[in-house]
Amino acid sequence: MKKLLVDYEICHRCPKCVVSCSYFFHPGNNGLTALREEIAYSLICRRCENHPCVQACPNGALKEQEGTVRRSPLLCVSCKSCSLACPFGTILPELLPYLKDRCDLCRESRLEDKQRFVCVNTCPYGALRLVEEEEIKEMKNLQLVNNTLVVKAVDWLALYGVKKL
Amino acid sequence: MEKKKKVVVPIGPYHPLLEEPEYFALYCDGEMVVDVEWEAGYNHRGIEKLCESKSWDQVTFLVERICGICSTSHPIAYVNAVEDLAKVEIPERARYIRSIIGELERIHSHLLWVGLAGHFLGYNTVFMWAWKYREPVLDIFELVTGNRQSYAMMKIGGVRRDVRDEDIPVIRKVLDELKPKLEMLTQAVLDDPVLAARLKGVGVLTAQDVKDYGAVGPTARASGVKIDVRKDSPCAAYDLVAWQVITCQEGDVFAKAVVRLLECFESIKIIEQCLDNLGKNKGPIEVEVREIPPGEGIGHYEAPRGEVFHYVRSDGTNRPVRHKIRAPSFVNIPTFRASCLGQTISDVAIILAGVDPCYCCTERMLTVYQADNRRKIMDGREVIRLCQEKTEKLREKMRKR
Amino acid sequence: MIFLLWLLVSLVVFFGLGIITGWLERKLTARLQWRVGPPWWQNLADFVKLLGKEVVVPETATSFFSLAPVIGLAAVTTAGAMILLAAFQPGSSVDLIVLIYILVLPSLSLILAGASSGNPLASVGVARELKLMLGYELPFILALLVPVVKAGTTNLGVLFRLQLAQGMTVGSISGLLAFGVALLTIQGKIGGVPFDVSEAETEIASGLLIEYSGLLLGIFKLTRWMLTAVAVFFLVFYFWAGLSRVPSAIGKYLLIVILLVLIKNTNPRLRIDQAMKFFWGWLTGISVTAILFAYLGW
Amino acid sequence: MSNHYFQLLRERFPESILEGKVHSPKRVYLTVKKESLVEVAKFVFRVMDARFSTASAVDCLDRIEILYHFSLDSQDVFISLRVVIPRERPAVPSLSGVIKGAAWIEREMHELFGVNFEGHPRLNRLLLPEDWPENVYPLRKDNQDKDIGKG
Amino acid sequence: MNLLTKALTKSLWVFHLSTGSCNNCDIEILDCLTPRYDVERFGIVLAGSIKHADVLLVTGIGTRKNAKRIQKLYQQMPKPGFVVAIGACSCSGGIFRDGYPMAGPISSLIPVDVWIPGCPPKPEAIIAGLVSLLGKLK
Ligand code: SF4
Ligand code: SF4
Ligand code: SF4
Ligand code: SF4
Ligand code: SF4
Ligand code: SF4
Ligand code: SF4
Ligand code: SF4
Repeated sequence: MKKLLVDYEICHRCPKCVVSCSYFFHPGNNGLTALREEIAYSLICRRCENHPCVQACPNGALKEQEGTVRRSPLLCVSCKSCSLACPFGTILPELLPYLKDRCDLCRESRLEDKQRFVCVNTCPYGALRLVEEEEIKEMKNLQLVNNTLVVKAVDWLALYGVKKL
Repeated sequence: MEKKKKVVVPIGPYHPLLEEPEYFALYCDGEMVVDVEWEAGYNHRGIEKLCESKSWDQVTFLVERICGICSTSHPIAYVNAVEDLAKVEIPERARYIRSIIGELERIHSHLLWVGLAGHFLGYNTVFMWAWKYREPVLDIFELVTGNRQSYAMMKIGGVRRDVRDEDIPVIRKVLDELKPKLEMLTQAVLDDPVLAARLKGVGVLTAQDVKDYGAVGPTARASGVKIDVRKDSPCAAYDLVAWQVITCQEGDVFAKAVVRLLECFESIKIIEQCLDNLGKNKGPIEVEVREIPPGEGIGHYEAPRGEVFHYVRSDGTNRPVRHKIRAPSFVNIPTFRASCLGQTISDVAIILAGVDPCYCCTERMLTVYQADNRRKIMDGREVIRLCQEKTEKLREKMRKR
Repeated sequence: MIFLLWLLVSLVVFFGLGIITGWLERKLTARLQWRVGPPWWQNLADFVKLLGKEVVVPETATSFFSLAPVIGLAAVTTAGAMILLAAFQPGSSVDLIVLIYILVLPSLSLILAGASSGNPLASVGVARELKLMLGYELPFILALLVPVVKAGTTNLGVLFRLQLAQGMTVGSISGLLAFGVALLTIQGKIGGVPFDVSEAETEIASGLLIEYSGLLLGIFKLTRWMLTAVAVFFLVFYFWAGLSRVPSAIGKYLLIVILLVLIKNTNPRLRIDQAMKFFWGWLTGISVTAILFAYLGW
Repeated sequence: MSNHYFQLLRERFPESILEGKVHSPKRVYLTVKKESLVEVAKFVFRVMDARFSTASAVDCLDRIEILYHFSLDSQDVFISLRVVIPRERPAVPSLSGVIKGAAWIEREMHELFGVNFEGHPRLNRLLLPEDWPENVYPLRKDNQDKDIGKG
Repeated sequence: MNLLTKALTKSLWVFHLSTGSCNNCDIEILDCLTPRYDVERFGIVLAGSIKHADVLLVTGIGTRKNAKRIQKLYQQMPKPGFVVAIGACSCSGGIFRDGYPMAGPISSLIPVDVWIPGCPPKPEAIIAGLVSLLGKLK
């Protein structure tokens, strides 16, 4: 089965996500925002001991669940206080929309194949790709977020020119 | 009899009888109504569509504005639907508060109706008196919720504001003062011979009509159909207090008036019991709802005019995928076809009013009666068809004017 | 010439009286409804305002559209002049029958107005007003006949003055009955609730006058107020020996206005068929009885 | 409670009911074959004596679902019959022959979703403003612009 | 100020027009007539026909279906006549602003003289608005 690969090396520098999404219940939906949020909480978050983000939220919308932070879309008012509070820049302001976006990874076989994964085709920077299981094994810096989502993490060492030991 | 001329009396779209825009065309033979036609859409605001672009929480405020009279019934039905979807149980204190707000609304709405019905009958004194008695109820609302209309009290998982202890005696006092006045009003309506002449036997709706059209609320109960969502499917605190469903058998406008007036007393009873319990029960007023899971839910509630029905579907984000609203007037208004025909013009006004139709909610949806098809339904006789074509033309002309 | 003078007097007197009576009606209604009500010059302000407004004549209107209000006003003024003449010029020969005829005119002018405006709602109003007229005219005339039977004359002046000698007409049983009937039919004439079917705001949107605006509407409104004043004035003199003393006449005038307002505010509007039944059944019956009584000298 | 009705209907119409879901003791959803809708609805309305509350359509992009909500007031149960129809030229048999009150809501769905109700006595569109274009159905998911239908 | 204007300020007849509102504003307008507020004190009464009116009270968003009628009614009102937009809906579209049936706000259809915001405006606010209309007349 194919998986969706998000290349965070490209994404994390992107000023504004502009992909289209085939998720249909909420037109104008950009499923990738939801994915990036999920990626942020599961991969980038440092899991601080006293969770400054949780403490900063005026509405108790953030909560630690199973080790990661989760945002309740029903309580969040998109004030972005958590974003300010996070010392590691995990929660980017643009990941906190008031009306939550949704990505179901095109799982529901609701569409013709050519219409699926429009996000992959519409990312102008080529950050998204569909990959086979075999391919994944060969690549470096990969993180599995869930069964269908893989992330190519940022190679910070290479980025800042630090040689690996 | 063949070439009887028919006059079309348009009521609306802007007609003082209807505080809202609506178009009724009565086909009349002399003073006799032979057909009713109505056209809606003047008030259509596309609320169901708007709901899809608002968060679950915002939708409570939007549905509140479907209509200002049932302005808390829609939110109650809506939160019921969402709670059904998410399987949320609300705390007991919240249940009492919901019932209090719902019943206060019923009182103010029924009083409003009595007043307007009086106004339609040219009984302006009744109008003024009923509305005067209604004011203190609005005062309670202002005291408890901060607004006279559109109370913003309902919230998924409970209520938004608590009823303060110091407000309880005030509410009781107002209700105590209201009771004798209501009694007086009821007596005045029951005893007035002119009113009886005007209302009894007028616009009768049978129990079968009720079933066929799916009519609800006082419109159904006045015809002896004992349905009341508050009893049948108790939400809020309706199963925690003692009260009765009021029914009448006659199905005429008079019966509808009686049902409404007597219901006010039941409402007062409910509120008083709820207030008693509020004193004893100091729990929380809401549970935290963090997420709405995917799924679908149905909620309904007995608004002053009958059952409001909300259906919601969620995909797990924070806004509904589909929100269907069915307001009581939407099923009650079609009963005009059964109750208006053969009545005189001057009765139609009060028959229409008898249902307490409000177009705001109905109008969110689109409904029209078109003359073309109506003709066949009427009797199919060729002559009449021609006649009506003529009236239709006349109507067109008037529309253009 | 003399009559022209009286016409002028009548216009002035009943203009003032009409404005005040109109206000009185509104004020009393408001008080009954626990409201404060408008200030005393309210109706004057309404009238003056209407003078300054644009007159919109609908395309469908016929030429009678602008004529109708004038006819109504003229009729009321004439009726007023006749009553004044009969009351204050001894020896004048004003005939009751003529007055009755003239008092029909304001209603007719309303019908004319409705019919000429070409509005379907107005046409329903026309039908209703016509029926209503048929209804109230009969008992009205019968009731007025009671004093005639007693006095054996139709000369208004004589009828007014006779009461000074014989005591007021309402003092007798027949007179009282006739007065009651006249009061109710007058209510129909001035179109007050419960007989306001032809104007019925909530049923057919002000019916007859729906198309009127500005000055023309103002004249109609004025006619309506003046008609009330004239009618009440007439009742005072005709049944209640209004000529006897001025203060008591004013008191009687007020009393009748209060009675009319009370009737208006404690009854819902009748359906046209109910109104007809009421006029032709009850009221006609009562007035016939009153005439019989009058023959018997009661 | 709803389980009971679920079983009952399943046994009565083994062929017609494609799928069923008991959401809670008070709510049951049954997917019904389009062809048997009238038959099942008639049974629920006439024999089970349920009140027809309303119907709602949902646009799911690949299909349109129509739910008919029946309320058994004395039992406090909602039985919702679901019919799934294609999004292109959607059509279902009309219930207005069985339930007078259904006529209105079907017209509404016709106007807002473009569903054709076969056998409906007067399914004429009218209501959206006079200048509303044909074949634009505001409650379909692809119409999101607030200016839809403004030409 | 001449006599006619003065009379106008003392005798405003209003015609109430609901163009896609939620009823609340309309009820509050009616409330103004009832004993507690009693605007007849100021000579303000509800007119049964637009031809009799001096002021057009508009509530609601002004739906597309209504738009033409609103304009027609405005033209039918004998001049001088004024328009008062009541409620958030008629002032700006309020909560329904993004709906597809929206044609308004009212000021985009007919000239508005006074805006009374609120959802719904309390009767006091409506009266205050009418008073400010009077002020404008002077
Ligand atoms: S997916 Fe493409 S457009 Fe979106 S944030 Fe990543 S790089 Fe930017
Ligand atoms: S943006 Fe949302 S989650 Fe973050 S602090 Fe504000 S309310 Fe809390
Ligand atoms: S913008 Fe409004 S809600 Fe936000 S902080 Fe200011 S006052 Fe409060
Ligand atoms: S503050 Fe930032 S890094 Fe720390 S737990 Fe919250 S999101 Fe994670
Ligand atoms: S995978 Fe599908 S649903 Fe998710 S963002 Fe891409 S197109 Fe949207
Ligand atoms: S029936 Fe509808 S319009 Fe009427 S009061 Fe209730 S919600 Fe409002
Ligand atoms: S402004 Fe508010 S109260 Fe007034 S009609 Fe609009 S939504 Fe209703
Ligand atoms: S009163 Fe509050 S809820 Fe209402 S419009 Fe103003 S800020 Fe919004």
